[in-house]
Formats: sequence, structure tokens, C-alpha cells
Amino acid sequence: MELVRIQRENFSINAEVELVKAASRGIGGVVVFLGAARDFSKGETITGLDFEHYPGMAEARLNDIRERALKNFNIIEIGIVHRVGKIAIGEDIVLITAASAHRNDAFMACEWAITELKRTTPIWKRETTKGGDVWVSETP
Amino acid sequence: MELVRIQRENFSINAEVELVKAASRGIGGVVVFLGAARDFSKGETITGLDFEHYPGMAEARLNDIRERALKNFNIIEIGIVHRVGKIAIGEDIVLITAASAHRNDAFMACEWAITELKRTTPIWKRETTKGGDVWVSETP
Amino acid sequence: MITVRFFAMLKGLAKAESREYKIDAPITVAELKSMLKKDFPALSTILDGRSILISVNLEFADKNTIIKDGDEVGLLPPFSGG
Amino acid sequence: MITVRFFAMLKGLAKAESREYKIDAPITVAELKSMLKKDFPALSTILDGRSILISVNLEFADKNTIIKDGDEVGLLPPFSGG
Repeated sequence: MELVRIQRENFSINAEVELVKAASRGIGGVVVFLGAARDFSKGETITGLDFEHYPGMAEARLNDIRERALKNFNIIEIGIVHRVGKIAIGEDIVLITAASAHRNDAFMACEWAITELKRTTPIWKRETTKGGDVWVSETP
Repeated sequence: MELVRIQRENFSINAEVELVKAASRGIGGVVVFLGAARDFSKGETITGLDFEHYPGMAEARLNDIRERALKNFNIIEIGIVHRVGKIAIGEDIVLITAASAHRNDAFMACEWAITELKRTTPIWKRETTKGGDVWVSETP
Repeated sequence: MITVRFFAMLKGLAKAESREYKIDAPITVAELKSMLKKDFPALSTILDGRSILISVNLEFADKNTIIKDGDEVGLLPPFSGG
Repeated sequence: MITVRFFAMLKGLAKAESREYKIDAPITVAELKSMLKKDFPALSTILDGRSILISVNLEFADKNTIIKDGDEVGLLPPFSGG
């Protein structure tokens, strides 16, 4: 299993953490960010999500985030998985798993990576609301 | 299963995250801190760990951390599990699972909770090294 | 031939997933934008704004980036992953 | 009767897991410390320092906290959980 992936299927947090922990027995702290499909957005009720990505480019951006995280933070390994396609409310969307010897580094890298993912990765979310399906622009 | 527990057995990260996510379909972000048994400490090789706690008081302190986290951060739910007894290198020790509508709050609460756990919870670690078994004092 | 790919809401506005152009010589991103605005009036306002990013061969590009025969250009509305 | 419990490295130094004291009237934590230093010379230095916390009935206490008959006192070396 690759450390950085875009896939339609759901993922197992246990499996992703094991994958990252396999990098070293010197890992003392793992910080995980899990993004889940919540039932509201800007006050509106959401009944489902659908994600589209730019194949090839999205994977390249995520790999670039991993490489920069390894270079800029004192972490041992980091994994990134993002789902695409239809996602039901309550289901998982994205998982970032950062591992380090000491916990501060993993917290910083994990928070940086999810912010960078949102900023630089060509993935788009469509929300199903009462009024129909709407593409979400984080910066309208 | 309780949201705050001290137990000898290992835990499933998936199961703990599901437990916390069950609190609300408004959860958009979950931040998990996992502490694992690493193979070195202050330059020394560690071959195993053994944790002791003050039964009753340790659980009370962890519940207090949960309640203060819910009061002081904009989170929806938080769970804390700490293992005691013998723990092998690479195994998991502690898991903190913080869930919120927006990710910043979960990051802040999770990092605060693990720091507070280390500071205020009567749990003690004994490390097995070449030279024998040594109790660890974080502040000697 | 170059391929221009539309993503997310741009697909709906352009009523297309992609568009191919035959070019005789390399052009800039700015020049391609002018061609697109003519062929897809519904994209005109959005292409004049600052919210759409452009990629050339899967890398972020700017208005001066050169597009050569065989290149793939992406029109990327604001991301909303994560 | 009050019960004093030793944890982690203090168990090894005291060579005991706990010790019971019969008290005729409530005493302070400071007074208990003096009794312990007499009975457990190996704990003397550490009880004079600032690294050991004291609990009374599972709550953190200070040197003026009152200990009554039936109370449980914990001698808590620096924590190393997490």
C-alpha cells in the first residue's frame, strides 16, 4: 500500500497508522487528522458529497506535500489518503498521518499538511442540498 | 464502551474514532494523538515498558481533562484511553481523539489534552534497559 | 494539438469536459485564455477574475507560461478538498 | 486509621506498597510527612524536595490539607504517562 493515495474506497485508520508506524521503531507519537462528511455547511443541510480530482496532478501535489513535510518538519514519516466519488454523511474523506519521535513535530506537520492539501490540491467537492447539487468554492 | 478508560488491553483506533464520531453528524474533523512505545529514550535503548497507575485517581483526572476540554475548546466530543501494564516496543500506549465541526478546534484540544495528561495524571512508566528496569521521572 | 481540461463547475459552464486546439506555434497561457473566452462566453467573466488557476502538464502555470504542441492545460476552479 | 500508598519508585524506596497509621485527631499533610520521614529514612530527602505530589482521597493536596480518620493518602512521584 502506498503512503500517498487517492481512492474511491473507504480506508482503515488502523491500517494507515500501521503503514506509517512501519517506518521506524523510533516513532513515539503519531498525529492523525481525519476529515469526515458533516451534515451542514454554511448553515445549510447537506445530504451527500461527491468529490472530483484532477488525476495525476492531485496525486503529484499530495506527494509534494509529503516530501516538503519530511524536509521541513522533524518527522519520521507521513501518509496522506483522500477519497473521491460519492461520500455519505458521516463517512471519512481524508486522512493525514504524521509520525515523529516527539509529539510536537507530528502535530505541526499534520496541521500544516491538511492546510496545504486544501490550498494546493486539485480536488473539488460537490454538496447535495435541498436546492440541488452545488460545487463548493472555498474562496468564491 | 466508555469514552475515558484505563485498560491493560490494546485498543483499536478505528473503534475509538467511531465511538467519538457517534456523538454527532456535525463532526467535520477528528484529530487523534497516538503515543507509541519507541525503542529509545534519552539516548538509551529501551526493550520494553511497564505502566503503573493510581486506580481511581488516574481515571478521575482523565475524566476531568475531558470535561475541561469540552468546556474550554469548541469541540463536540473527546475520548481518552491509556494502557497500563507491560507494553512491547512498537505497541500503542495512549490515544486521544478530539472531534469538532472545524479542524482547528480539534487540533488545539487534542494537543492540550495530551500535555495535560502528562502533567496531571498519576501514571508512571518503567523502562527496561540493558542496565535493568528504571522508573522514569519526567521532571527529575 | 493541445488539450484543455475543465474541472468541477467549469465543466457545467463550458458544457464540455475538454477542448482540443490545434496550434501552429507555442502560445502563452494569456493567449489561450483569449481563445477560450471567445469559444466559451460563459467562462469569460471567470477567466478574467483571479480565482481560476491554470496548470500546464500537471504543474501550476502563470499567464506567461508557454504552451507547446502536445501539452495538457487544466482550468482549475478554487479547490475544496480535505 | 489512615492509609498511605506509595507509587512507582517510592514503593522500592519504602520497601512497601502502603502503610497504615492510627491517628487520634486530624493531622495535616506536613505532619504526616514528618511521621513518614521518621519511619522511612530512605524517603527523607525526596519528601523534603518539591518533586513529590500528595493526594488525599484521590484529590491533589498541599501541606496544609487536613487528613482525617479513614482517609487515603497517595505519595505521587513525577508522572510519566502518555
